[in-house]
Amino acid sequence: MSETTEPDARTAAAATDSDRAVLRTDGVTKRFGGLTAVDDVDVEVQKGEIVGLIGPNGAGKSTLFNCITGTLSADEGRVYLQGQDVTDWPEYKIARAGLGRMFQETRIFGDMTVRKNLLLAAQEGGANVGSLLRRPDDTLIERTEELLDYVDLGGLAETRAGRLSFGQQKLIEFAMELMAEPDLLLMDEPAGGINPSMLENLIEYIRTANEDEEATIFLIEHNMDFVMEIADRIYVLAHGERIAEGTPEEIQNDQRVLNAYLGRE
Amino acid sequence: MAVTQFVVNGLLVGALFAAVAVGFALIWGVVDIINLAHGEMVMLGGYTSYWVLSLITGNAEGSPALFLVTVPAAIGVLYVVGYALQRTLVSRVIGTDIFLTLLVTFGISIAIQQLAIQAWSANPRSIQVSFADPSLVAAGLVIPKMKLIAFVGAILLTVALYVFLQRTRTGRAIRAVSQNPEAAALVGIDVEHTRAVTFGVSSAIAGGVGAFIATILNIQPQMGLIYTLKSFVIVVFGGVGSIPGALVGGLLLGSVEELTAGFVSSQWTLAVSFTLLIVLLVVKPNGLFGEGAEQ
Amino acid sequence: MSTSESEDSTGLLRTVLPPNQVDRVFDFCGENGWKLLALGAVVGALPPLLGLEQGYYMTVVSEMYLFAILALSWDLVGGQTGYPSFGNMAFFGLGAYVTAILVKDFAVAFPVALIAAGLLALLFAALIGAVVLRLRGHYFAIATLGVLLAAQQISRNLDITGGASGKILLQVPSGTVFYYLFFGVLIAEMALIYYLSNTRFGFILNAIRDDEEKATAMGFNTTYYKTAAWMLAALFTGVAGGTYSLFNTFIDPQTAYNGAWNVELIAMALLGGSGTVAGPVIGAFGLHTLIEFVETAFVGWQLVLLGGAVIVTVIGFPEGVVGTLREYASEMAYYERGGMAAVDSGEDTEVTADE
Amino acid sequence: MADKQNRRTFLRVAGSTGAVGLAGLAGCSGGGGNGDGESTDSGGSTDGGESTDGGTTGSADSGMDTITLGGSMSLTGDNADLGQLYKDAYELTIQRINDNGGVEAGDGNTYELEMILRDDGTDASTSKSIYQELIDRENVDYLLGPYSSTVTLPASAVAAQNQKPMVEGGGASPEIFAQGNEWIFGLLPTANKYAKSYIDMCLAQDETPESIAILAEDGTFSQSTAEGARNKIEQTDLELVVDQTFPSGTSDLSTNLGRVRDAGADVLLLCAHQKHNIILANQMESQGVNVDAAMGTVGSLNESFKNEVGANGDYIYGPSSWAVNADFEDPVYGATGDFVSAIEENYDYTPDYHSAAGEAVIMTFVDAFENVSEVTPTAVRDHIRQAEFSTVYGTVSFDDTGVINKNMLVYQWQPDPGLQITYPENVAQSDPIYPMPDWSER
Repeated sequence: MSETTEPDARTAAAATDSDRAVLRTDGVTKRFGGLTAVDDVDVEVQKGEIVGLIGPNGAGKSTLFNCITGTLSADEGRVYLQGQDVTDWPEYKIARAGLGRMFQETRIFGDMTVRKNLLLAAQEGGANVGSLLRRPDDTLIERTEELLDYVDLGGLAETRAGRLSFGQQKLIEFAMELMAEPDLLLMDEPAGGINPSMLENLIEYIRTANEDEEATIFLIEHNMDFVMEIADRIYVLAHGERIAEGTPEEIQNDQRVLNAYLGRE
Repeated sequence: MAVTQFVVNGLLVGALFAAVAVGFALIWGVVDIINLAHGEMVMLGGYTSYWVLSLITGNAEGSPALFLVTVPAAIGVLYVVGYALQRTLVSRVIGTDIFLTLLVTFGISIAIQQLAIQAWSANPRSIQVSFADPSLVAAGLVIPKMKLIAFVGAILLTVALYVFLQRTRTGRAIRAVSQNPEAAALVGIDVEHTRAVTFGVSSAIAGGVGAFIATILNIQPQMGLIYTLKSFVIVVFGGVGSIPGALVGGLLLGSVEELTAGFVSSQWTLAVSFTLLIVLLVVKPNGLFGEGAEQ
Repeated sequence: MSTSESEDSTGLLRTVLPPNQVDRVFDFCGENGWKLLALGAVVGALPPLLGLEQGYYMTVVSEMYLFAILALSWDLVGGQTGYPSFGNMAFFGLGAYVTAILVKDFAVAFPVALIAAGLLALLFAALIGAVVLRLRGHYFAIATLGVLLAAQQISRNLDITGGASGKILLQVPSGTVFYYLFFGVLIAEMALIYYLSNTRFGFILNAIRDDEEKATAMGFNTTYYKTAAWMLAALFTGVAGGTYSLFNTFIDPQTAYNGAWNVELIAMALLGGSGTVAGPVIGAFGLHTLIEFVETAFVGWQLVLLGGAVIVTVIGFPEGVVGTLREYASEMAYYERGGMAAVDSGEDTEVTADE
Repeated sequence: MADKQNRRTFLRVAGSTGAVGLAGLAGCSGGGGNGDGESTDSGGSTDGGESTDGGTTGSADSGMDTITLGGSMSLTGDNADLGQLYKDAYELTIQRINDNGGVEAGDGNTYELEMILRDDGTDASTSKSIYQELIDRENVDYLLGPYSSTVTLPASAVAAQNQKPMVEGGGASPEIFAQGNEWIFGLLPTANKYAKSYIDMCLAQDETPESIAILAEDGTFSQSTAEGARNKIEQTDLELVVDQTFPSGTSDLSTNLGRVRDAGADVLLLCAHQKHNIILANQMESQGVNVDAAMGTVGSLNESFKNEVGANGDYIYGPSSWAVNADFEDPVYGATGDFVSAIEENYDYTPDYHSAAGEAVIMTFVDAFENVSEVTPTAVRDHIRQAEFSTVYGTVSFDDTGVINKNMLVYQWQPDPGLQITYPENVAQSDPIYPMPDWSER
């Protein structure tokens, strides 16, 4: 199924230390009318980890993400970011507290230049009025150049972002998140809709970011090859419930997971 | 005067507002355009009926039956006008920024309005429908017969539109386009044509109402704006794309306005309806009967 | 979509006016924005010194500045932030009435009244903004129109505003004072918006326009920023209204809360190019000139022509003058700088793929 | 920002490019046009203010000097029909004067009159900028007032600022004359007098009315009319049982008329313009409002009103500052009757008081030109203040505030002979039909 299946050594050690988790959810539940989209789910992401979230369509993956980011408010349960209870915070405040998010359909600011997209993403100075009303300083601009070069889009800083191809936009969105340096990055299907060669690159970028910049990543993915290759640990959701957790290898051999995917009860 | 009389007055004119708003809501729902020229369709309908009647009788006066003959004429003419407007102008801005669509329909609105002034002068006009006894008096309530006819006419037009959308092939095509134009195109619906038909049907109903308005109130080239604005308010009351909603919204608006006029002063009707509009927009943005919010 | 004819004409256009030349002009303007603005300030300040006398021409030019202020203010919220307001004239009317009432009934000095007008408009914007800025798209447009109409009706019914008669102000400063006042406010506003458009504050406004949910997800409290932009727009619009009430020597509900002007403003911003600093100003100058001309030359037909002109321009140049040129210029730049998968259709080339 | 060069050239360049595009448009949309454009171009064609003459008195081709009268008028918009009455009266009078050899002014010269009349679409701001433009660009020194009080008020401010006399026959709000403006002269009795004669008339009837209802539009003029009526009512024994203001945009008076019906008012006064008079006439019938008398203040006497409402308009009263059958001497037409037939002949309608006031506007200037030793705005103004002369409109003289000394006549639409003067008795053509018959008895 995957080329590299060896378990990461860090995983086991880190999983036990829940106080130091970057993200921890405790019994998060979300209902829409009579339907329970997310049912009493606990997840935990440690610093420096790449954690995957998989499950069949309608399993509640995106809903869980939305509850974590504050886009939706959970009916029950708590969400902790860096040990802080952020359950009832507004979305923007959670983001400011260090949570980054890449959307499934790729969202960048189409009518702004690529550079402005990146400059906007920089969290340095936060929302304080003084820094917002100053022109971005040179170090920030250098950083944008660096990141654009990193994702091989060096010449496009002044281009309107909406003109770029879908794959390029995905890379820009990724670069924006690197610019923001979030404590935790949620990625919703990063591999969706891009061509194989671009996928190779993306894997490379994500891995480098994880290793060099110590980026902590929690991602939803349908592309099994991709997630098995990149994730340290994986959670599996089905019908809103967490049915499995473990290393890619464990997950691949888990009967419940296979049943869920094959539609067996 | 009694509360019931205010409410009756309100319902009588409210049905006309509702029938105008129904078309406005339909265009909004299906083509996703706020048609600022919708009030002009009412005006053109009124004039069509006025001129047809003048042609028959020589002086825009006639019996109720004779007047009713002119209503289909107004409906027919306005269908063509609406269809053509969509096909030639409005179709070019569909799917662009909303202020582009607003500006185009606004441009159409002033152009039609001013051409009407050039053609027919700014004089207010009205159709005189003769009755032996112009009003019904029952239980202390005064109900003008012509208003009653207009009320029934407006309700019939609204119901006819509802049935058209629910029961006919074209109606179903319109609803399909409203929900998902791409998918509709995939199953072989001519989206452009369907949108133009929507415009035509909406304008036709507005035109029919215009004919009634010419009899109970009056018509003037610049009368359109107020009907467009009322349609806004009604659609917000009722929810975009909901015909029953628009109907109830219209009756509600008429009643609110007349109650304000009755208990406070007609000076404050506009301020009251627009304050209500803003409050409703914030509290219940999908209208009293609107479907769930789409993201 | 594009016929061979239009390809020919774009081909011709390319020879006459190569995109990279246009691009160079934009680069030049971008690099020298402040110098150009300073130059404009000097040039604009000259005419009265060089003998432009009080009277018709000065009035026309002052009105151009006025409309430029209004269009630019509209654009800050409508073009930069993506909230097309049909109620900006509510701030104008409020500013106009506050100034007129203070000057006439309370004998307050004009400059003080003007400051009060601006501040009250700002305050009003904060209150109204808290409500209407929660709405988007058509709903926002309608709600703001509702605010405008309600404000108009209220001023018509109150005694302090002079009811339907409004306020007459015969003791007013000279035309030159208004010329410089309008011009000064315009330059100040252009400078401020130009400055802001290069700060992260400006970027956030653009981000709200492009994708408000994403901006929220990135940690920006968008309500806060769009309210700030809305208040800023109200401040300038209110000051312009206050100045106008004395400039015009009278104010009544219809003039102060003029819905047709509100549409004119939008047309101006749009024709010039919304979301830019120069666009609304260029649009205001151009359209106002056209309106002045049509009013005197085509008696009775002016509004028909205006309606037609709006339709034609919106359909023909939805991006406005500046936007169309910029798009044209960057078309070439994109290929030069390594764009891929682009298809030349001679129009807005959007290089996106569906999933 | 780019060009701050001569605004004038800029205007013209922009204008001409605009014109090319617009001319194309006009070609598409001009199919339904009528000959109207031709007659309105007296203003439009005088493009650019190119003339280098130092004032209004310039050399015309005929060798005769000209004096230009300029103004704005409601030629489109709500009041376009009334505006047309003024325009026709202005044009005909000026043409007659020029045909008769022009104006022999007090300075010894003979002048031809020229007129520039622009359309303000009944918009106060437009009108104001038109006057500014006429003064600056066309060097007009003598201003013809616009129509309606709302428009006249700001226009009169322009006249005062530029010290040019303005004579108007279309703005009757007392506010216009309460500003201490010395440059404005009005030929209509002020609005507060509009209802006075009507109330007097009603009180003079055998069955004296006991109560009155006022419905007033929320415009300057109508509010002044209502205020005048209220003051008048206070001096009588009449009880004011309904006093309602409604917005101009309203097109349904049912609820307000219901009030009048339920209050059992004997006399009804509608302070509004033509549109609301039409609604009044129609809805009084359908709402079953039976009063002894009903009057609409403006636009209730024109033929177009009667055409629209038919028999429902019978018995309705309206005020007029002038009677079509009056007999006043006039230096241009000879007498009132000749003016009436001249208008009928040229324009195919019977003039009303707007037309006559329009004639008097021109004659006020002519009288002044003839009597000043030097044709300047100030001299003309000073003369107008103390002038007294006769026109088809009647004797013209102004009080200290600049308003003509005149009272209103009352007309009534009677089923048989038609429109009749019913008050005051000395000029009445017939007795008022008072009380008017109930709807059920018609």
